[in-house]
This record gives sequence, structure tokens and C-alpha cells, in this order.
Amino acid sequence: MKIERGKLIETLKELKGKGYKYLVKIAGVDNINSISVLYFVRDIDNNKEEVVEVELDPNDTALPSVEEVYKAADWYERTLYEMFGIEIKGRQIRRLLLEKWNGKGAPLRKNFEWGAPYETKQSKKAVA
Amino acid sequence: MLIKSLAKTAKSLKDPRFTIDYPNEKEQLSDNERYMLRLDMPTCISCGACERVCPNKTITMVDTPTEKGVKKMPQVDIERCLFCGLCQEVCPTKCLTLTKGYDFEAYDKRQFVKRPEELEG
Amino acid sequence: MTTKINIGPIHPSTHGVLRLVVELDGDTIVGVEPHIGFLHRGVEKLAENRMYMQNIGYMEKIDYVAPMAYDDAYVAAVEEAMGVEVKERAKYIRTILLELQRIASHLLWLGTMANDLGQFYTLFMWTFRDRDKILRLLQEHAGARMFYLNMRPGGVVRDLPPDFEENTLQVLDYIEKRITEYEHYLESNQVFIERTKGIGVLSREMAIELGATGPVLRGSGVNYDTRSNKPYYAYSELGFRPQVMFAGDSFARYKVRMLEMKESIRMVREAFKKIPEGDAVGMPVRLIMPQAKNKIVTVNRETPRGEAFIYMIADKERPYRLSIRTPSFINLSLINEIAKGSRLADLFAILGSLDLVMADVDL
Amino acid sequence: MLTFSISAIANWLVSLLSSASVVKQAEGLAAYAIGVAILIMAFAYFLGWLERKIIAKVQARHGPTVVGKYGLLQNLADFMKLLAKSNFFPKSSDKLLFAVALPAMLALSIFLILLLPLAPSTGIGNMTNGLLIVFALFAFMPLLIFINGIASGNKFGEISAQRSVIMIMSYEIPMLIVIASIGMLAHSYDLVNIVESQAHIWYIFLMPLGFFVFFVAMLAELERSPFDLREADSELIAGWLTDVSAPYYTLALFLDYTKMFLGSLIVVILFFGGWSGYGLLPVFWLVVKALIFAIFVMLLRATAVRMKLDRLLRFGWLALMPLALINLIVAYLLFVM
Repeated sequence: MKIERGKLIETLKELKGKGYKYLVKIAGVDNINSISVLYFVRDIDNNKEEVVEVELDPNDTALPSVEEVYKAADWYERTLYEMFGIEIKGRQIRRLLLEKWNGKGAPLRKNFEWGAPYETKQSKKAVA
Repeated sequence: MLIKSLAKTAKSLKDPRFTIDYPNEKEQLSDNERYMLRLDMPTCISCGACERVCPNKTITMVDTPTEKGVKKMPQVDIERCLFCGLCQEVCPTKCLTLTKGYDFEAYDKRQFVKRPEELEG
Repeated sequence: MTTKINIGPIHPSTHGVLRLVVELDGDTIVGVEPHIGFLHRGVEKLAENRMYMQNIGYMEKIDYVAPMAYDDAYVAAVEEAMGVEVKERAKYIRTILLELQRIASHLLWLGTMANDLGQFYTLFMWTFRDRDKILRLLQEHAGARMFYLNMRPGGVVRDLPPDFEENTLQVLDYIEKRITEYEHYLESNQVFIERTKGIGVLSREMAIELGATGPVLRGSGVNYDTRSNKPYYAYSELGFRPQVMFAGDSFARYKVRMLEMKESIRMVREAFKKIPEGDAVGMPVRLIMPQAKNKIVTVNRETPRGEAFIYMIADKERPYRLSIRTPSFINLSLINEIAKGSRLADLFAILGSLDLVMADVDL
Repeated sequence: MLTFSISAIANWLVSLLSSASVVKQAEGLAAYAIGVAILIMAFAYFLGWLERKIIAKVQARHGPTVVGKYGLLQNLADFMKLLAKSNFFPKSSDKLLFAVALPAMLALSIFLILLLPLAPSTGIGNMTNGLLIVFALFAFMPLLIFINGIASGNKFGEISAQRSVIMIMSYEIPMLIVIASIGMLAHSYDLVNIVESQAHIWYIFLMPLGFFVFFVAMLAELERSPFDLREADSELIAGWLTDVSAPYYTLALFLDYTKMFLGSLIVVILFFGGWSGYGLLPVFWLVVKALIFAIFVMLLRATAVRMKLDRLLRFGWLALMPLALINLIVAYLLFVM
């Protein structure tokens, strides 16, 4: 189901109350004109699944953190921030999870530019 | 108690070894094995299908002098090879195959770039 | 006063490149902060830039202990995008191979877990030996020891070799005997029981809340297994029963995996009885090209480490977006919650029982 | 205990120096020391090879095969390789202590082997309080580990050092009680007397409980599995040896097997009748018994799962301690009878 950004927490809380207690994955998709974030939730006891989709403007991608609803969202939100550049509001830890680089841009967006390979100290030495 | 496990350990002193003494013995391999590439130059039609299908850009077509003049033939950078066998599957004349030869080594990684002539035979 | 110690990225029992910053109060753990990403390859981005069949080789490398599981999951996603049905015999062949792969993966885990508990590589070597027998079987079929690439949309790359059934049943008899032996070997050791029972307890509620998967979830008493809840291939015909333990500690997770191995052995035997004759070979590589545009595909698969979930938006030549949920990633994220309050030595018992593969975490 | 043994050593030195034939005795002593040194070297090297082979066999592997016949020279090759590397002390380490602790441990263990009587009439072993002196010196070993761990300035070394001290608390006292009961049985603390009083029946049969306690304590002392908490490789990388660089690491490896030789010699002397046996040289029997014990310890290493620290402490005080006390009572009854 597609919902507005403002209703995200509300909807997820409602779903959790209905028994969808298990968060499977938060995935981001870059549709070029928009960025959608998908929340896959599951009702383990009744074996049902639900997808919650939020569509965002690529230039204004702030999202509220859903960690208060699903604790499992922690690392997924971090990767979301890292890979899609989506600002997650109300999060404590900001450290990048996967990539230890200081390049710019969000790697999984379609307009990501493949720059020169990240220079390490060693490669600089090898050049010199 | 620990004694039971210890007895099992002592018993296992009798078990046969499962590792092989590598350079002296070699493993028996089935015919499906995918290791070192081999090129049959006379049957290659220079179609370049292997180059296109290779996921790692391992294969590049290079000019190679043959009996019928200079032709484009696959050159393989073994260092980057996944041994996935896609090139073997798409090859229309089955001239590029993966063989059973699994032991190849070099002191310099440049030696892993195999010219078409080196891949033959 | 607390001290921070840095475990990894190079450490004997982190199974790869995991860095844990552990905050200690004396010998008690106050907090664990995992730092990951040392093995990050950007599989999702790579997949967007390669054609469908080229990706198979990359998907296998997500989890190098059970490569076939991801091979299968990805090919299943491609199948769905193309609208191809899996041949009846191929379904059984895939089930057999995947279960063999699961046994091989669990055997390796058993060895490394004993190793983490301070056993001097003995059980590790024994399970390695037994795993090798399975790898040889798979090698005979697929043509490689580790990266098989034997799945093709609609079936498998080639039918099983003629003496495969006989060999497999022989190996399974051997392994069943061995597993029982190892179980006695470990459980008759009082120290092993002390070091795993009641260590790293994850309650049922927390397991669901934190999104644990696979044996970790089932070790906490949640009866959820993709093979039974969303049956695929021949699992429903083989009468698969998910293995559940209720204690939620390291020992329960260990026991779940041991029981799973036995269940897998039973299923493979059953599958050989029911396997139909016919064609099992999938489509050739050059034809793999779904024509559908923007078709959304989701696939759930139970890999040895837990539930893998693939969300794919299919495009003409390449996946437009391939999002993969890897089980080790989410299982590692619970380490802080589980390890808090236990002793430093217990941290390794817990890490061992989570069965992490770092390539699977970093994707 | 310590002051007592120091005075005992002083007494011994005084008696040594005051005797008329000091020079002659010193000559004999030097010859003996060289002989024993060769024995230690040979045995430690052989044990190192044997452990690799035995554990390989248990694990269905080959073990070293390439260097020398049956890989006999593999350890020598490793030794040379390690020696060829440069030595290095970490910045945060206390360099002097760090440089001294490991050699001191090696020297101490070799000195302890020298103190043990390897045959009925070896000059240096004849001390009235030999047993007490040996164990007083032996108690330095974990302290030196502690010093090395702290001096390395590494957090893993520090944890290892802390563990070392807690471990001493758990097994040292029961071990000393067992030693007291041995002294009671033999009516002497002289090691030669202890061996000779076992001529009819070995002490392992007289006090199996005491042997169990002593065996556990010895395993802990030798850093052998399941009590290798100090060096726990899957937890603490190498514990107090984490920051030790290659040339020093050769010392550590050599120390490991020297200690193993020392430990098996002590166990054989105290519980298995020392050199008593039929025919052949007495040293031969001693070494064969020590070897059998060492092989048993190796098999144990291949089997056991490492114990936890808090568990070891409980085990020490709730299991070893009562057993040691029961053993003391049994020994007392035997002593009275």
C-alpha cells in the first residue's frame, strides 16, 4: 500500500498492532523522478505479508525513523542513508555502516557518478 | 564426562587421513570440471560472443596471426576469471572450453594474461 | 570504570573481517558495537550493470559457504520475471542439491563453533572432512567445488550423473552416523554444555522484534521456516518439518542446526524415492532475457543461515533494481542485544552460534 | 612458604660452598648441567614435532611431511624463519620488563629441571627440601606471565595477565595441599626419598584424588587445554604473547615444550615412581613415563573445550579444594598407620 510520508509511523504502528510484528526488509528504489522506500512487514503467526511504500521527492528525502516501531530497522535505515542519501530523522548513530569512504553521492541512486577509484595511502605512494 | 570424548579422540587415531599429499597425489576430477581455459584456434570464428558474455571483462579479442591471416581471438586474463563457464556455453563452435587442469601458478601476475597462442593445447 | 577493547578485523574467531568494539566492565560486557563493511562489494549496484545471466556468478559470492542457496534464489527471481516454470524433475534435483548444500554449510558451522569455544581444530577438521564428501558430490554434478553456477531458469545446467543417487545415499549414511557421533562428542563434554546453555539468551519477543532469521529465530521458539510457510520446490511433498527449540540460548541454536541436518538427510532420502523421470535441463544462457519491463518480483528462500529475500524490479536486459536481504546481516545486528551482560569468553560462544559469514553480512 | 624456601636455598648454597671439594663439585655440576641441557633441547624439539604429528593424526591430516624424514626438521625450519625476522617492542610496552620476562621464564624452567633428580644419584637433586624449593620457584611462572602480559601494554595481554592471577587463586592452594600430603606419605620433602618410597606402590594408587587435583593444577600451570585461558587463541588472540615479536616467539615456543617436559617430569616423579623400572638406565624409564604423560596431555588438547574463568574459580574452590582436603586426610591416615 502506498502512503504519505507523514503517515508512515502511524501506519506501521497500526500494522504492528494488527500482528505484523516482524520487519523483513527496508528497501529503497530510485525511480529517477522519485525515490520510493518499501517496508516489508510480516505477521509470523498467520503467515501474512504487507508492503508499505513511501514515495519521496529526490531532492527532499527526509524520512522519520521507524526504529521506535521496529527495532530491526536500525541497520536497514543506516544503509538507506548510506546508499540512497535519505536523511533519517531522529536517529542517534550516524556512522556509515558499509562503506568506509569519503566520496560524495549515494551509490545506489541512478545518477551516481563513477568517479576515480578511492585513493588509499598506498596507491598514492605507488603513483609517486 | 570428558573421558568419553577423550576416548573418541584416541579412537580417531586409527582413522584414515582425508587430506592428500598434494604435489605427489592428485585429485580425481569429473569431466564437468571448470578450470583453465583452452582455445582451439582453427575452429574459432572470431564472433566475440565470449567477450560479450564474460561478466568480469576477463576476455578481450586481440589480433592474432594465424595461417589464414590475422584474426581476432580471445585473450584471457586468468587472474580475473570467475571460472563460471559462460563463455564455454555461448561459444557457437565450442572452441573455447574449460579444462580439468586446476594447477597453474605464476610468480608474476602478468603471466596470468594468456594470449590465444598460450591457451591452445 | 569500563575499558574498550577492539576485537578484529583480524582475529582468530571472527570468521573473516568483522570488527567488534567491546565495552567491558571487568569481565562483563556492557556493549558491543559491530563495525562492518570490510568485505563490501556493492553486489546490488554490480547487478544493475550486468546482464541477467552474468549476475549468477556474483550472487554465489554473497555467501561463500552455501553458494548454491543464493544461486537458486537469484535464478528463481529471474524465472519469475521471465514467467518460466521449473520442470518437475528439476524441482526435485534442486531440493536435493540445496539440502546437501545446507548439510555442508551446517557441518562447517559446527566445526567453527567448536573452534570458537576453544577446541583445538579437531572437530573442525572432522567436519571439514565430512563436508568434503558432500562437496565432491556437488562437484560431480556442477563441475566446481564451491561456485557451482548450476542453476538455469527452468531447471539445472545438466541432469544428475548416473551414479549420483547411490553415492549420495552412501555419503548420507556416513554423515548421519557422524553427526550423531559429534553430538555425543560435544554433549558428553560438561564444559561445552556449561559454555552454551543459558548463554546469549534471545527471547521469543526480542527475536521477532529484532528480526532474527533462520536457526536463530527457530532457536528462540518461533516456528517460522520459509520452507514450510512459503513452500517452494518439492518441500511440501517431502513433508518438511521445521525444527524449533524454545530456550533461545546458544545451545538451542546449536541444537536447531543439528536437528536441521538430520531433517535434511531425511528429506534427501525421501526425495530420491519420489523423484520423477524426465527432462531437467534449464534454458541455455543466451536465451535468458526477460522481456517484461518493470516487473516486480519477490522471492523468499531459506538459506542455511536464514531467510534470504530478493526484491527485484526486472528490466529488459538487466535488473533495474536488485535488493537482497541477507540473513547474516540482520543476525549480526542483534549481537549487542544478546551479548550484553555476559562474559567476554561468552561473546565467542554467541558469535559462533549465530553462524555468520562476513561476505553475507557486507553484501 | 616463600621465606622458608629462600632460607632453604640459602642453606643449600652455604652447605655447597662450605664443603671441601667445591671445585670438584662445580665441575660435576657443570657437566651435569650440560647433559641435562642437551636432554631438554632434544626432548622439547621432539615434543614439538610429536605434538604436530599426533594432533594431525587425530584430525585425519598428514602433519608436516616435506622438511626432513616425516617432517622431522619442520620445526627447525620454522625456528630459523622466526629467528630471521626482526625484533620489535611495541611503543606502549615497558621495554625492559618485556625483554626480560620471557627469557626469565625459560631460564626458570630449565633451572627447575636441573633441580629435579633424573636418576638415583644426581648431585644437584639431593636436597632435603627439594619438593618445596621446586614448587616455590614454580609459583613464579604465572607471575612472570602476569608481568609479561602487563608489560606488553596490549589490552589482550592485560586481560590475559588478569586471568593469570585469578587462575593462580583457583588452583594453587589445592595443589600445595596435595604436595603436603605427598610429603606426609614419604616422610620427607626430599625428591629422591619420594621416588624411593614409591618402590613398592606408586602414589597414584595411594591417592588417586590427589593425582586428579594435581593433574588439573599442572594442566593449568602448563597452559594446556582445557585450562589455556591465558593464551586462549580464539578469545585473546594469543593473550600475553600477542605483542611478542618473532625472535621472542621462538623462545615462547621453546618455553612451551620445556614447560611440558618439566611438568611431565614432576608428575612422573611424584606419582609414577620416577625412574623405577626394570633393566635399562633409570633416566630411560623416567623419560618414557614423561613421554606417555605428554602424549596424554596432547590428546587432551585435541579434545577439550576451553573452560571459562568464573567456572574455573568455582571448580577450584568447590571441587579441587575439598578433594585435596580429603586427600590430605587419607594421606594422614596412611601416615599414622
